[in-house]
Formats: sequence, structure tokens, C-alpha cells
Amino acid sequence: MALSKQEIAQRIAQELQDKWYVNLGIGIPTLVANYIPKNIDVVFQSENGMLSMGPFPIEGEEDADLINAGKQTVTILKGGSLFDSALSFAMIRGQHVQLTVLGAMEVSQNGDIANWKIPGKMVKGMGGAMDLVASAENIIVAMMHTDKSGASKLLKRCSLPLTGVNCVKKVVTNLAYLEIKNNAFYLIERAPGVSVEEIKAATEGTLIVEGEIPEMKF
Amino acid sequence: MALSKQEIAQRIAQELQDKWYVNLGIGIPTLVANYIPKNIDVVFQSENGMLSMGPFPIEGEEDADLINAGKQTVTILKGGSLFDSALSFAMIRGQHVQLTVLGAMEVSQNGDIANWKIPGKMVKGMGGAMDLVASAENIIVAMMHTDKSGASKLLKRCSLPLTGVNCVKKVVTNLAYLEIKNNAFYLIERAPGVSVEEIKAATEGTLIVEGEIPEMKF
Amino acid sequence: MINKVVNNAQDALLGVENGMTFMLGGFGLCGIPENCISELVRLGVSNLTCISNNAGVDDFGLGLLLKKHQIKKMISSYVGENEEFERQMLSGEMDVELIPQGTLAERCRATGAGIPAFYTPAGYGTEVAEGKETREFNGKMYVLEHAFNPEFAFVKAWKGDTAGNLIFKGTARNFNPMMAMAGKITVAEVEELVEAGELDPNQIHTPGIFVQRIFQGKDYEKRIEQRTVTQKS
Amino acid sequence: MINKVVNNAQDALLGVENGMTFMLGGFGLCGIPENCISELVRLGVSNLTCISNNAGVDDFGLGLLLKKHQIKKMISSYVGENEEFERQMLSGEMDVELIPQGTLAERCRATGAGIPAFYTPAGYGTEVAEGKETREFNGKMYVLEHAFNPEFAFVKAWKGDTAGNLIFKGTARNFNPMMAMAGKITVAEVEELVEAGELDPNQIHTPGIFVQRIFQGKDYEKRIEQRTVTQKS
Repeated sequence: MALSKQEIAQRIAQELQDKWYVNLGIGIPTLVANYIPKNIDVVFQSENGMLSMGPFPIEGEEDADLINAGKQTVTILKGGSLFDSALSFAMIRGQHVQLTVLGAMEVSQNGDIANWKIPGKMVKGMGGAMDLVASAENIIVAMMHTDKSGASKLLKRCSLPLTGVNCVKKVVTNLAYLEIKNNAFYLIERAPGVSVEEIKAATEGTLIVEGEIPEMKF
Repeated sequence: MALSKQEIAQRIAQELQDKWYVNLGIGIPTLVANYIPKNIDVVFQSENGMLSMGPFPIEGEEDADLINAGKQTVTILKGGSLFDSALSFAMIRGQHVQLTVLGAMEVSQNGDIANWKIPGKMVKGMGGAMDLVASAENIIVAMMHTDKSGASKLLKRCSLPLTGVNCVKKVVTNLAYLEIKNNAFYLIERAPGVSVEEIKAATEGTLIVEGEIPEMKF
Repeated sequence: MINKVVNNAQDALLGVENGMTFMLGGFGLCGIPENCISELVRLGVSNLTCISNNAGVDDFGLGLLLKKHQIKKMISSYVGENEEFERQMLSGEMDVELIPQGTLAERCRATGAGIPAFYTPAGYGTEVAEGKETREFNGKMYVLEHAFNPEFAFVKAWKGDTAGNLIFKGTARNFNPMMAMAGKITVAEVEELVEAGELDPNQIHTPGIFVQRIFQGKDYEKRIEQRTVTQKS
Repeated sequence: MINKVVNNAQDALLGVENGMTFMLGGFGLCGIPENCISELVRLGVSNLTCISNNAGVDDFGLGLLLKKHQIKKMISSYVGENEEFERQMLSGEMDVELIPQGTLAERCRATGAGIPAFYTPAGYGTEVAEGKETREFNGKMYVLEHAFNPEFAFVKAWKGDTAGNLIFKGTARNFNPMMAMAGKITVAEVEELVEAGELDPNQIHTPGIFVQRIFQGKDYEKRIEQRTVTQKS
């Protein structure tokens, strides 16, 4: 069965490594924080100027001066720090953040990503996404494999304005975990109960299937 | 009679204006701080990371962690701030400092300055001088008019490696106060008792003398 | 000590004119110069170019200036959460330049730091880089980005002193320190204005040299855009 | 919280090798990483390239490494006050690159901030600009300067916590924060090491993300180069 948004987040959380600084985008990526493996320490960076971002505050303790990049009230954990936007993006561009997880509207088989603009329709802006994808060594995209009409979002070429080029290395969708290399999507794991055929049918870009493809484990 | 170093500093201090941030170089420029006109407020910037630099500490209160750009122990006044070298030179390059006073080995009539290197002899480095002269809108050079052998230090062209080009606008020497424009030194004031002829004789560069040249007033 | 104190927003905004370019601090509604924005609305200056990470919401922040059609052009990284904004943008009434958030922050800093241009990887290969110079360094492609040239910068701090030194609180710091560096005239409004000497010089976020005018703000709303909480267990 | 604490200078310098490029914080003898320098002397690593604003004095700071001929090249802005240095430089035993202090600071910051290159006015028309690209912006000439690529950065802070957060004191801050950003491995030695949570997150100068290893320093001399005082009146 296809993964829920929570399960996508849960699968991505398995990729976290000890001592990593991690930036989580809005949407599914935010949920990753709920599934950090017990035996590792990671620190969440919020690009509006915080390290060691914690959970939402207890009701009544919200502070208008302490929000995350999604403008939600949050808390800061022990060992955290606060800083300005220039230093925050110095961390990002300077590759001090080990992992970026973000959503996408489209991903192409050469690692391009589009997630900020639908011409004439949605023009909210890229926020920090362009800096993040242009800088991060390690980017995981969390997304649905197809749009509401069933059209694939894993494409030969993106049709929407790009956020970044040749940057995405891993994609976790509701159907599969895929790696991008050699101008193709390599199928690494299937969602439990989802067949390779279903994934093939939902992928417009070149899909490489090598050997037996295991199911994800949770 | 030619000015003492103290008097050169005293003459330069008359150029200070209310609400100016000022960077004073090592040597004669440092002495300018002793002659600030009573009715104005100025703030001294030390490029190693301090605003509102105060006088030397009272004996016994020296702090190894509070020095000026000349590595001397100093104090910090009320309203002061401490910062890193990048922000310090952001202030300087960004023209937030209204006046730079520094020494020179040579100045030329087009406003070039040489004060950091004598090839094969003195190679201590430029410190912050190149940033200061390349950035400041308002630079006053404090220097002796001639070297120990009597050779002019106000030249048609500098012979030593340059610190900056076309940047010096005013020079105060032991003999005179001069402005640099139109590729010449304009004589503005004489040191008390020093004749125009003496200044002419001590100036290798083009010296313009227009009308009666007044003596400096202290 | 050079005293930077003015009485109020009215005095602080002296010299503000139609057609000027402003920087305004804040991220979302967090750390925005509420008093300065109110005064800009009251003055009714128009044809403004505003550089600000976001554009407020319909009835608060820069949304108040939008509603009165005072803004000719917005330079931002993210402008969602604002229907009137979207309407003016899509209808072409207002010009919008969207730039990556890190590029925006760095361009503000460059403006104040006397750096006319720098290279950044953000936006390479996208429409953001169209018409811009690109260049390879160590096998990676970068885009040349330039400093801004704003007449005024309006920032909001938590505490400030009479010498113009500022301390920000929490994530309300965001763009405020770089914008404070960048204004030809920088106006700082603060929640608490104290005498010079009361703030620890070692803890100043923005040294007073960058601030031309400072005033004690009033009636702060400090609205929360997304109130998210954990239920007491 | 990610714990960055190591036991001592010995553990902190694990991986240091001959021929590497290091950044070392400090201005004069103020804010220099005394413990790390001692350990470099003890290790006897040689052929080093050292990026540091100054080169210490004959018997302290980087002067200790110079005396043992461990440094192949110095990149600094000012190297006076050191006779052995001058001897090695003039005799050609050691290579020296002198660069403007503000350019040095900005290049360190650029290194840590993912900015491969930027334009600065400093040094235009001088031998510092020889062989470098120059360019006009708004009628003024600038020089293109590049980021560094150091293996290690050694910095000294006043207080630090187990998460690697640093607070500097007075003018001992100087180059330390930018160099902390720039090291592939950044080692911080501190006068006082405290538990995470003891430092106010709003007052951190260097966030822990930039620091890979931190340790409690010992036996600080904190020498004063020019002891200048005002006599009690």
C-alpha cells in the first residue's frame, strides 16, 4: 500500500546520521522530526535564524519572537543558538548543514527540482529553497509520486520553473525510495505492497530496476 | 617654527566634526584623540573590533583582552561595542566611518599614498591601511614634510609601493596644511613662523599658492 | 557618545519621500518595524520600492502599505499568505522581484559592508540567474549578485541604547542586522530604549555606528502568524 | 545536542599533518589559541601554511612555530614585532603573502559562508592587486578576492559549551568567529567550558555548528604586547 505522509517522513528519518545538522522544509519534511532514531543526535536548523529547534511550545508559552521558517511558534533546545539571516545562509551555502529535506512539485532524472512557482498561478516565491538546493551536498526530496490527476512528478525533464539543477540525489515518495544518478531514477526500495510495475507506471522519467527490489522496513 | 608631532595632531583635531566616527592610525594620528574640540561628540573606531575606544586604563586595570589596533591596552567608553574583524571592516569599507587619519612615508600630488613597505628593508605589512584608504571618503595624512635627510615626502609620484591611489585629500605636516586636488598640493595654511618659501623648498610635488596664506591658529 | 535618539516615528521618518527605496526588517510578522510601517501609512508616501523578506499579511505589516497602493515594487523571497498582494502582482499593478532568501540576506550585508558584488551558487540554472553573469569556481557554477542602494532602512530591535546599539530577541533578529548596516539612513525602533552604558558592549548585535535614528516604539502587537502548540500531557 | 568535547589539545589536533593549511585566530597576541599552538610545536609538524593576521612575537604565539621552522608560508596582514620572522622572510626561507586586513577577514568569512569570491576596493592600484581581476562598479574600481581552503582552523574563545557554541571577550574576538566558520575541522579552545544550556542562545557569537572539536584550555598566559596605562591622578 502507498505510504502516508507520516510514513514518507518515517522512511526519510532512517537516512539521518549521528551528529548531522539538518534543515527540514515545510510540509512532509517537517514531520521527519517526529521519527528521529533513538540512538543518534541530530540538530535542526531553521533558516530564519535558529539552531536546535525544538517542538511546538506548550499552550500558553508561545513567543511571537520565536518562530520557525514556516512562521510557526516553536521552542529552542539546550545548546541552541540564535543568529541573523546572513549567518544562517552562510551555514547553508558553506555546507555546514549535512542534510536538506524538502518537498517538490517535480523532480527530473538529472536531479533538477521544481518547487516554487506555477507560472500565472502560484507565485509565492522560493524562500530559502534555492540556496538550500544549490548548496547542500545531501538533498532528499519528499513528495507524492504523482499529482492528483495521476500524472507522474518524476520526469525526464521538469516542466515548471526550476529551483535548482543537478542537485537532488534521493527521492522518497508514497510509492518508492529512489536514487538519482547517471541521468536516471534508480529504484532502491518499494513501499510495502507496492509492485515494481506500479512504480514503473507512475514514473515518467527513466526508471532503472536492478535485481530484486526490497520493500521498505519500518 | 615647524610643528611638533603634538601640534600636528592638534591641527588635525580641528578638522573633526560633531557626530563623526573616526579611525586613527598608529603614531601621530593616535595623538589626535588628546585634542578633540570640547563642543563636539566623536567616536573612535579601532579596526581590531571596538567602537568608543577610550584612554589607556588606570595602572593595574589593564586587560589583555582589550587592546587597540596598535596592540596597546585601552578602555571602552559608555555606548561602546565590540565586534569581529569582518564587521569592523564592513564598517570601514561601507563608509560608516567618516574620517581616517593615518601616517605616510610618501604622498603624491594625485593623492596616492605609500606607507607600508620599503622593499628589501621594511616589510611589516599593510595591516588595515589599504582597506582604510580605499574606502574612506575623508582621509587626512599626518606626516613630516621631509625625511631625516631633508628630502621631500610630498612628491610628484610616490617612489615606494603604494598603499592606495587617488585617495588622500588633506595632508598636515610639521610645516603646513595642504589640500590635494587637480593633481597638485594646494597650500592652505602655514605652520606659525614658517614661510611660503620654506614650504616650497620642502615640497617636490607641484605646490599651488593662491593669495595670502594664513598661519595656523591653535 | 553620539546620541541618536529621536522622539517618535514621525521624527524618525523625516525625509521619507515618494519613489524612495526602503529596506524593512522582519521574517513573516516576526521582528517587523511596526511603528515605522504605521507612520509610512500615515504619511501616504507612494511609488515605493520595498526590500523585505516577506510582504506581510492582508491586514498587518507591509500588507497595510499594499492595501493603500503605496508600493510600486517589492523585492522579497517569499510573498505567500497575502491575497491582496497576489492580486496586485498577477494584475500587474505592482512589480515583484523574487530572489533567494540567502541571496537577499547576503545582498543586504554586502550593501552595508562596501562589497559591490559577490558570487553565490543560489539560483544557478534557474530563471533567477537569467541575464546575470555566471562563473565557475572549483568545478561549481555561481551567479554574480550585487549590493542594493536603499535610501532608508527600517529595523526593529528588542533593546537599544541612546548610542544606537541594538540587541535583538529570538528569531526576531533575522534580516534586521544586515538591513541596519545597509540604509543610507537607518531608523531603529525598539521595545526598550535604555541609556548608553546599560547594554554589555560584548553583547551588542548591531553597533550604533550603523544606526542614524533610534526611538522608543509603542503599542507593539507582535502578531503570531501560525500559533502552533503542544498540548499539555 | 551534538557533543563536541574532546579531552585536550592532543585529542583536538588529531589528524594534523605536515604540509597542511591552518587558520589561527587572534590579533597580535590577543585571542590567540595558545594551547593549540603549543601542541603544534610539540607535534613538530612542518611545511605548514598559516593564515593568521599576525605572526606572534619572537618567543610567543606563532613565533614559537617560526623558531622551529615549521612554517613554510604565512598569510597575514601585519608581521612586525618579530625579528626571526623578518630574518626568515628576507632570507627567503619562508614565503609570505601580505594582504589587507579587511580582505583577510572577508576572505575568511567567505570561506565559511560558501562565497567563492567577492569584490573589494582594498588594494586596487597597488601590488596587492597584481595579477588579480579588477572591475568597475558605480565608477569605483574593485579587486576580485577569493575564499581560502584551510584544513584546520584553531580558535580561542572566552566561554564555550559542550555543543560547541562560543562567546568571545573584548577585542579577543577579532578573527576568531570568521575562522571558526572556515575550517574543514574547527578546533576551539576555551577559558571556560560549560554545559549546553548554560549560555544564553541569544548571546552566542559562534554557533556550535561551525565547531567540530572543543576543549577546556589551560595555563593561559594572555601576554600583553604593549602595556599602556594612565597614571592615577
